[in-house]
Amino acid sequence: MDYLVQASYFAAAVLFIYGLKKMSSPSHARKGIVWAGVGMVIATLATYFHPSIHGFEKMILITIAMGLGGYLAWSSGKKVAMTDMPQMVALYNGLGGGAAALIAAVELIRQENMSQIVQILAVIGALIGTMAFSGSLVAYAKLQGIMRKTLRFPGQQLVNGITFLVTVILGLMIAFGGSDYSMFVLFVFFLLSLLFGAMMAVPIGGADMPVVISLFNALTGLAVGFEGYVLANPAMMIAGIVVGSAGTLLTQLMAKAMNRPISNVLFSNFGEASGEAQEVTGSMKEIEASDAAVMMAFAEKVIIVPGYGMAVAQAQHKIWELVKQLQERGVTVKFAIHPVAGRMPGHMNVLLAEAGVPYDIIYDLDEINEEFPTTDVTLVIGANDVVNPAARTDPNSPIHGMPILNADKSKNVIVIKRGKGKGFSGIENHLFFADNTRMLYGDAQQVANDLVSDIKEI
Amino acid sequence: MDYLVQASYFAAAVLFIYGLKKMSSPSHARKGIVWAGVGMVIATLATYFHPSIHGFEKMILITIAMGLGGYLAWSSGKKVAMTDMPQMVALYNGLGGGAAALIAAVELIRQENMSQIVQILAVIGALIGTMAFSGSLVAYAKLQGIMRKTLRFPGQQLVNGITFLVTVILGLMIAFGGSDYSMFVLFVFFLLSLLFGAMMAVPIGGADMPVVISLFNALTGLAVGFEGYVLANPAMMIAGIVVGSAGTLLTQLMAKAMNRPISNVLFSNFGEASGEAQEVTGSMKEIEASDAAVMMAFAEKVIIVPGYGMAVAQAQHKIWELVKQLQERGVTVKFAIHPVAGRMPGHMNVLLAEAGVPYDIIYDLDEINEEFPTTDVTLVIGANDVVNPAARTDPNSPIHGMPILNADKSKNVIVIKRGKGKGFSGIENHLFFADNTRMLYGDAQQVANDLVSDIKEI
Amino acid sequence: MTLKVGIPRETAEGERRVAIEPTVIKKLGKLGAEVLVEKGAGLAALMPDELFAGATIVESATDLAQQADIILRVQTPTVDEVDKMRDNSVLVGTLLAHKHADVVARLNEKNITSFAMELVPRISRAQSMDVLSSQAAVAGYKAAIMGADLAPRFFPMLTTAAGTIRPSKVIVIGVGVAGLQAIATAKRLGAMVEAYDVRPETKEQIESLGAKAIELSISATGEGGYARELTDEEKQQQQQELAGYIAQADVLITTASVPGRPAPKIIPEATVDGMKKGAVIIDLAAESGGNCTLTQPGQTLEHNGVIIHAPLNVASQVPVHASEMYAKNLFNFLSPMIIDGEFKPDFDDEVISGALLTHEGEIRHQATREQLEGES
Amino acid sequence: MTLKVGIPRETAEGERRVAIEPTVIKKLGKLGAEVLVEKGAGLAALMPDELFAGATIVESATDLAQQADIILRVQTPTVDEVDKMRDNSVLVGTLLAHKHADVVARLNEKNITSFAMELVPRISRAQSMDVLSSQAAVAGYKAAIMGADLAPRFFPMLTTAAGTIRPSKVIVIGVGVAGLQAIATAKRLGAMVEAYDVRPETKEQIESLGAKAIELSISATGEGGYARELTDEEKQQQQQELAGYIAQADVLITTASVPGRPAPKIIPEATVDGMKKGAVIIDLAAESGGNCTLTQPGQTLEHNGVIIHAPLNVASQVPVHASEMYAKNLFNFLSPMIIDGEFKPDFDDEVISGALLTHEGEIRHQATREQLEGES
Amino acid sequence: MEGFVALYIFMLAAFTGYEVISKVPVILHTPLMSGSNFVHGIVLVGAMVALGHADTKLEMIIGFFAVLLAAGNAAGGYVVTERMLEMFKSSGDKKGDK
Amino acid sequence: MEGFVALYIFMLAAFTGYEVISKVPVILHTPLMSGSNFVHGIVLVGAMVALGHADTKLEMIIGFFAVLLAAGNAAGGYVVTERMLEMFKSSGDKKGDK
Ligand SMILES: NC(=O)c1ccc[n+]([C@@H]2O[C@H](COP(=O)([O-])OP(=O)(O)OC[C@H]3O[C@@H](n4cnc5c(N)ncnc54)[C@H](OP(=O)(O)O)[C@@H]3O)[C@@H](O)[C@H]2O)c1
Ligand SMILES: NC(=O)c1ccc[n+]([C@@H]2O[C@H](COP(=O)([O-])OP(=O)(O)OC[C@H]3O[C@@H](n4cnc5c(N)ncnc54)[C@H](OP(=O)(O)O)[C@@H]3O)[C@@H](O)[C@H]2O)c1
Ligand SMILES: NC(=O)c1ccc[n+]([C@@H]2O[C@H](COP(=O)([O-])OP(=O)(O)OC[C@H]3O[C@@H](n4cnc5c(N)ncnc54)[C@H](O)[C@@H]3O)[C@@H](O)[C@H]2O)c1
Ligand SMILES: NC(=O)c1ccc[n+]([C@@H]2O[C@H](COP(=O)([O-])OP(=O)(O)OC[C@H]3O[C@@H](n4cnc5c(N)ncnc54)[C@H](O)[C@@H]3O)[C@@H](O)[C@H]2O)c1
Repeated sequence: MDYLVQASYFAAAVLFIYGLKKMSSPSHARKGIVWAGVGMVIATLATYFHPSIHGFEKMILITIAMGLGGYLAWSSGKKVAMTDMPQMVALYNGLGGGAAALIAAVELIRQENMSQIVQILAVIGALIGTMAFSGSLVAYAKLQGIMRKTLRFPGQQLVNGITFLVTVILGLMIAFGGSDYSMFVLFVFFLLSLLFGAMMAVPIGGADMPVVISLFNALTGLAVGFEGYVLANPAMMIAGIVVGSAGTLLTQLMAKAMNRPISNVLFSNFGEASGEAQEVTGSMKEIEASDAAVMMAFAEKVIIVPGYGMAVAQAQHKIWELVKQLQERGVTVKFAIHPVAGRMPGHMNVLLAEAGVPYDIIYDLDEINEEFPTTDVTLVIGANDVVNPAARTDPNSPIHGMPILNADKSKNVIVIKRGKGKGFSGIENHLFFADNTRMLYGDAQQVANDLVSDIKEI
Repeated sequence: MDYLVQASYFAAAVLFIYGLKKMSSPSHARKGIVWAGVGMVIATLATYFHPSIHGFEKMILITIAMGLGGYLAWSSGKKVAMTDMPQMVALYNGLGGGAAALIAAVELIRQENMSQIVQILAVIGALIGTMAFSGSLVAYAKLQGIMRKTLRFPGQQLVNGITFLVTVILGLMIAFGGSDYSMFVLFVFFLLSLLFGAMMAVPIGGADMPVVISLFNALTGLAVGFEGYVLANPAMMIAGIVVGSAGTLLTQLMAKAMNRPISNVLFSNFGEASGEAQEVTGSMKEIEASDAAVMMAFAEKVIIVPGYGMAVAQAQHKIWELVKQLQERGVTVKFAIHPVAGRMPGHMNVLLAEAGVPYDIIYDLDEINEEFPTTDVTLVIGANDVVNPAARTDPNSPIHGMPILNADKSKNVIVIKRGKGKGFSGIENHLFFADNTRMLYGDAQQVANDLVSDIKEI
Repeated sequence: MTLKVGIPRETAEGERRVAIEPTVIKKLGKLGAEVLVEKGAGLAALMPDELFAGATIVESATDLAQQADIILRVQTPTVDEVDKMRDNSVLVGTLLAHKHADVVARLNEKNITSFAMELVPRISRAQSMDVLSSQAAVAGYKAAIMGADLAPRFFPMLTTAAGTIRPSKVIVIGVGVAGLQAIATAKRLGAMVEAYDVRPETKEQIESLGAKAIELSISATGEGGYARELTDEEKQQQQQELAGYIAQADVLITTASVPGRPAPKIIPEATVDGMKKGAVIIDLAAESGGNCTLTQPGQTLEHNGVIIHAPLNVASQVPVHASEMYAKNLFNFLSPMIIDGEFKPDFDDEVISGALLTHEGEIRHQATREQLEGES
Repeated sequence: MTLKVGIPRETAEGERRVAIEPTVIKKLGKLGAEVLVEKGAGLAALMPDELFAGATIVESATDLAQQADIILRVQTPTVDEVDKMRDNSVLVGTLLAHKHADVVARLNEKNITSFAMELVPRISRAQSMDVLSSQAAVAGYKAAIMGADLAPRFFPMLTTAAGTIRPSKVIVIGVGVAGLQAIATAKRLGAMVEAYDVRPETKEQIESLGAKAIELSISATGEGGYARELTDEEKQQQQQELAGYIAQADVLITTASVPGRPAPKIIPEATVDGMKKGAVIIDLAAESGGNCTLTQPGQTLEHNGVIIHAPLNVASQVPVHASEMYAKNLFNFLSPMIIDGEFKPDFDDEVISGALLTHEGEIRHQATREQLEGES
Repeated sequence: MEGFVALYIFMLAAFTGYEVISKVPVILHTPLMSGSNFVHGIVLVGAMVALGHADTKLEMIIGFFAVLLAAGNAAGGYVVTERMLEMFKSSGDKKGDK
Repeated sequence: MEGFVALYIFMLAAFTGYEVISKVPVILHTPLMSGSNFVHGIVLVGAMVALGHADTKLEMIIGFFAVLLAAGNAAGGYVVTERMLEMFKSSGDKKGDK
């Protein structure tokens, strides 16, 4: 292989790592993808000069395939709605897995004097890549609404287990079969891998989907890394394994963010948890402090609605610190005080004054209620009744007729409370179930503390 | 090379990285060195089975050399006083550099059909290793007091430059001389490298020493990495380059912590800055917030002495936050309020009450003055006159006779202030020059903020 | 003819509040009502007539009473004042019917529709009309200020060249609206505050203000957020346990009360005797007899070096803001009843019917009716 | 014979403080002195005689004066009281020599060694003896409390169901010890505080309490940390610029003073006329004539709806803590002079010589001597 | 390539991937997943080689699809990631790069 | 070993070293310097090999010293680092591993 190609691959590997590193911090993330993109272009162009590519004809063929695949993916990616992004990631990931599997297929069909290790890795890559392919496509289909049902039947796990076992046995036959495995075995091996991948994805649904997609993403990475070894291509090896490792960690983090161990997502109650919650009209959607921090840090305007819970938690000092940090980042922050927030007239005023919040960012209901629709994030801290839309809408509610802060009208609402506790009036609050509301559970002081440190890290 | 050896090397490399990772967080640091040590033992034992080691005789020889060197270093390392640690690091580092250089010497003398790249890296490794060897030994000698003078003469930089140039030219001759460079050239090359390393270290002194040691450490790492390539030994390659990269970063961080660019340390005013400051009886010694944070976090008892500066900076809320964090870590924290701290009677009380500091951790002078000697860290925040020992000792001082808080009697004192500003009485404060005092410059609120986030990170 | 809302000058002794304030005049105007204010009605509340832009200033109380369709007052009118009112007109105020049977009778005779603000049910929606809360908030704040003013000590801790002043300890008994406000204010001033109430849910509320809750071994939660009366035994126990805490207080603020009944006597003479010299008791329950047995409502006396201050009508001592809040309460109550410039109350509304005292010659409030007609 | 330190009951009208407190008795005892206290001396300061454990209670003032080697007082004794004292004895107190020429003369005649605490030089070492500071701190705190008590408004902001109460604005003029304490206290209560002083270095000090500094275009730093008097023109300008700020104040606390001179008149009638109805002026400078031209020292009057409260001897209204600090100041002053139970002052010490008023039949304080002997 | 060298590269790459991702805010999980999805689009290079040295028709067809799919992975992955990260741009740039 | 593979290993190792060290508190600078000083004691392995395949007397002498020095590096580095980090133990363990 000549130096130019090797140097380009080296550059690409460096750029990938650098790009990923940038992408992991919100303020640089966008530059990261551009750098990685540059790496990709360099590697692709250099490959035209790769010694394995024989003849002009092949180049044309490559260019056609590349153009076709690239064009279709590019244009679909450009058009798709922001909300449909996850399934597109699944789709493209599946393509990558498929490509890795196909490379393995080409190499295994050629049976060109592979070393034992190469042969083993080729098979593993084939298995993983194929699974990632079919699994991702199923995930795509489900998210896109093409496939609606989440197929579940008794003994599903057993069937899956057997399929996997058979696939692995076939794989071993190929890997250690020297060069005399039959094409039929190879074919069945790929077919079963395909099936197993799909079967893995079929029963999963709802909120677990992103975790599974991330898992398939990690698998594709591994497959690519292994095929890189097969092709003696260090750029592929590095990029693949970096993604494999990063993806695995990411999958764990995502599962953790949902408070479920990853095994739970994959095996136990395949997507049941989230399936049921959605039967209520709207559900309480949890959010992590770090996420909430980013939402506020990148907002233009934030309104804070404190309530009795802030008083109970004595969180006023922390909240004020949070506000100062947001202000430093150029966010406009206002406090909205409801006339009966807390348990005594002026309860919030006393606490905010204690924390040193200046009067000029404290607004009462009449002054601020019109501002909610233009507010990016409303942070409700231990308040409940005073932001309960039932007061407006439900004539039977005990708080009907009480003026409320229209937090529900802002673009996003984050509610800090400890759990499912009701407010003073003891009624359910529909704001908590709204589409634009996220629940941030925990003691208000602790949560505010977390928010402060998370914002610092951005 | 057989698999056992290779696998051991691999394990060693993993353990080194893992160990270093652990070492970079204070609470795990100790485990880190143990892991790395395990890696070293594995690699060393495995090497006895290395195919290049011919015969029992050699093994005996190796064991003797190893035992001798190991024993001497181990026992000297055990005995040495804590304060002499830096020079020991320099010494051991020099040994490593020397070893790398000697390996290069062996290989270059053997002239066994090296590839071009190998030959180049061998030479570079030799140069760097030799420099690190002689330079580190000079550093050791200076710190140990064996060599007292910091030799400086006009045109020193020019002489150094020329020496370096000649060394490099000789190096190029060897590197690209195929296998027909003369032994004499090789000899002169090593000699000049030795000389240059020493000349680099000779003019540097005082507080810059650690930076230079760190630099030589990084160089040794690089040399080891390069010689690892020469010997086709990936464990050496990885360990060497990891240390080279980490060491380079560390050198930069250390230079930054001293507020001097690294080039400044090495070339411009070779050690002058720190040399002079020591002529005063005691000097103001700066400290970084992160360091101060660690000092307090690992203390048993901390006393905080607020003064007018805390009021000016309105830092009370931040300070209280800091205290709460320390308390969470199990540190006992008390506030010591001097009767005339601030500018009005009870100035500090008003502010601390505003921040919500409970009365029971606030002590006045009579109550707390005896506790300073048993206090690990006293944090003086924007106070000056009220902790000025001149009031006790200097009958001519305008504040003589005023009772003061005996902050100077505590084990460590950290003083937060913006700069060289005097207190209300306009006099110099000798506490700031005391051996156990460190100055933490900056606006009190900003600094307190930094301390809070630094403590969180520990 | 437009609806005329009249605000007379308060005639009760020491009353400085007034049932109107400038923004309410504007808002009433928007509802189509005309506002008449008696000359000088706001003077005691430091609101000169010029401030009442948009209102017609009426020279005499009699004229006002004759012209107004609705009369807004702070305190109960005298029988004479009722006499001056038009038949079938409307009266809104803190009427305290159980104390003023004669007035109620006269209102009934004159077919006046009267609303007693203190009877407004304490449901969420009616919080903006709750004069008890708004005036209690004023009283609680003021109680803490009075405590600080009367105390011979500093509230906050102060480390000075002349020694360290220890912070005062303030104890608040009865943690309703007034008690909470007193806690908050005393805390602000730097005192160490402890508080006690029979209702257990107040513990969290006390702590939500950063103060310390005193926990005794008895509890007395009643209906509707009010406290029930304690048994004699319980009272005994309460007093004894409390005395121990109170002995350490520099200022004691008592606000305990049970609606419609005399204030519980929580502080017997023995407790006072156990207090420090120079301690101060602010007995906010003076209005209903006081929480301390030694209390003389309306007076300030000294007992064994302890000052017992039992002010009446405390809200009236912060007349500007008390009037402002009171007037807004009345407006919030009134506004749903004024539709297109006419007075059209919806007597099915629980808030309106709850506050309705007399209407069309009948006493509509059950307890009052039973009390008065049982009497007669 | 041990040294006897006597503390008489203060006789000046309205004076509630006393020049002793229990811990000082103990400390004096340790120095070998015996303490005599007149019966009931501490009563007004809420310290009954029993509290003075370790001291001998002396029935009459005359007895006390006859027995005591050193007499500690809060205020200047009358000529009669001096007469009762022993010749060659020692007197320590706030003597205000320039106002009491007759007393000084008599002290001289009786060869009494007298120390005027207000003359203690304000150097760092003497801060613990600085009665001006300690009593001013009390006065400043109390001024803010009085302001809150007299104001018809709330200090803090309060968002309630009955509307939002805006916080009061408190303006403090003269930011010495008292002014700073007033700022701190008003801030604690939740008021918006602005403050002004002629000395520019006060800006940072005001801000160090979280308040806002009013900056005018004039400055007047004098010697020794005190202010110099302004020229007429400057005064004019100051008044006009300030009036604009003051018009927005709910409470105005003035503490401006220039030592030894009448207090500067910063608030003319026009400024008061521009103020809100119900605004309150607390003129702490009343002692030296007041900062407001309308001020009647010792009285509370109303002018166009503005209450002008000009209390005298404010520290005396917080008698417990004021006495405590005062007594400690005296002790800190006295203790270096009592060596082995004997009174041995080191007249070379600048603090002692600075405070020395009369000694061995001579007026030692230069300004007083010039004033009095020039007069005579 | 020697087996152990590959192992070293795998080990170091895995460590690198892990380090790069650890401690990212939850909000970046999806963009990062997408970004790493793009990165394994490098499989395109392998697919090109596979097609490049394909000899039989079958191999060429498979190779062709490999390139097609891989290109889809790379191109789609880029576009989608870029669009997701676009959201961070405006507010991020507003404050400068920090 | 192929040149580019070495480059990859160097690159990844450098990145790893960088990541491991970034964001350490100042107080750990010296211990870390010492720790990394120990790590490059792995040169011992190389020195052993060099001595192992030394043929001439000269080579053997040089090799002998190489092992001697390298062993000094490793042993000394370990002891010193361990002693420095000892300081963090007591207070660190006090609070448990966090
Ligand atoms: N202001 C007045 O004068 C007054 C007087 C009497 C009654 N009220 C009534 O009080 C209510 C006030 O409304 P509000 O919205 O302020 O309070 P709220 O409706 O009582 O709700 C408080 C919420 O805070 C949460 N919370 C409690 N402790 C917390 C902690 N430590 N950390 C985080 N969250 C905590 C609780 O949920 P979790 O338990 O799930 O955490 C609860 O849902 C109104 O209904 C009003 O009518 C007001
Ligand atoms: N309490 C009273 O009643 C009273 C009244 C009058 C006078 N005094 C006198 O005031 C003095 C009080 O002593 P003290 O120790 O409290 O204060 P100090 O001696 O005046 O010292 C204050 C120190 O704080 C530093 N500083 C100022 N602003 C700062 C900021 N924003 N951030 C960090 N540091 C800041 C200053 O140094 P940099 O400029 O370098 O930052 C200065 O050295 C005594 O001398 C006392 O006699 C007291
Ligand atoms: N639902 C609403 O919207 C609303 C509105 C206003 C008030 N409230 C509630 O009603 C409660 C009472 O309000 P209030 O201030 O008018 O009460 P109140 O003035 O009637 O009584 C004051 C307090 O005294 C306490 N008390 C009675 N007897 C006592 C005794 N023997 N010892 C100690 N304490 C005793 C009561 O528990 C009460 O907290 C408030 O806490 C508030 O939560 C509710
Ligand atoms: N060195 C020490 O240890 C020590 C001790 C106590 C006080 N001091 C200093 O002395 C200063 C004065 O103390 P004080 O409280 O006894 O002062 P004071 O009572 O004599 O005067 C009060 C304030 O009024 C101000 N003032 C005078 N004329 C004015 C005018 N026309 N307009 C506005 N303001 C005017 C003065 O500047 C002063 O701040 C304090 O600020 C303090 O810093 C120093």
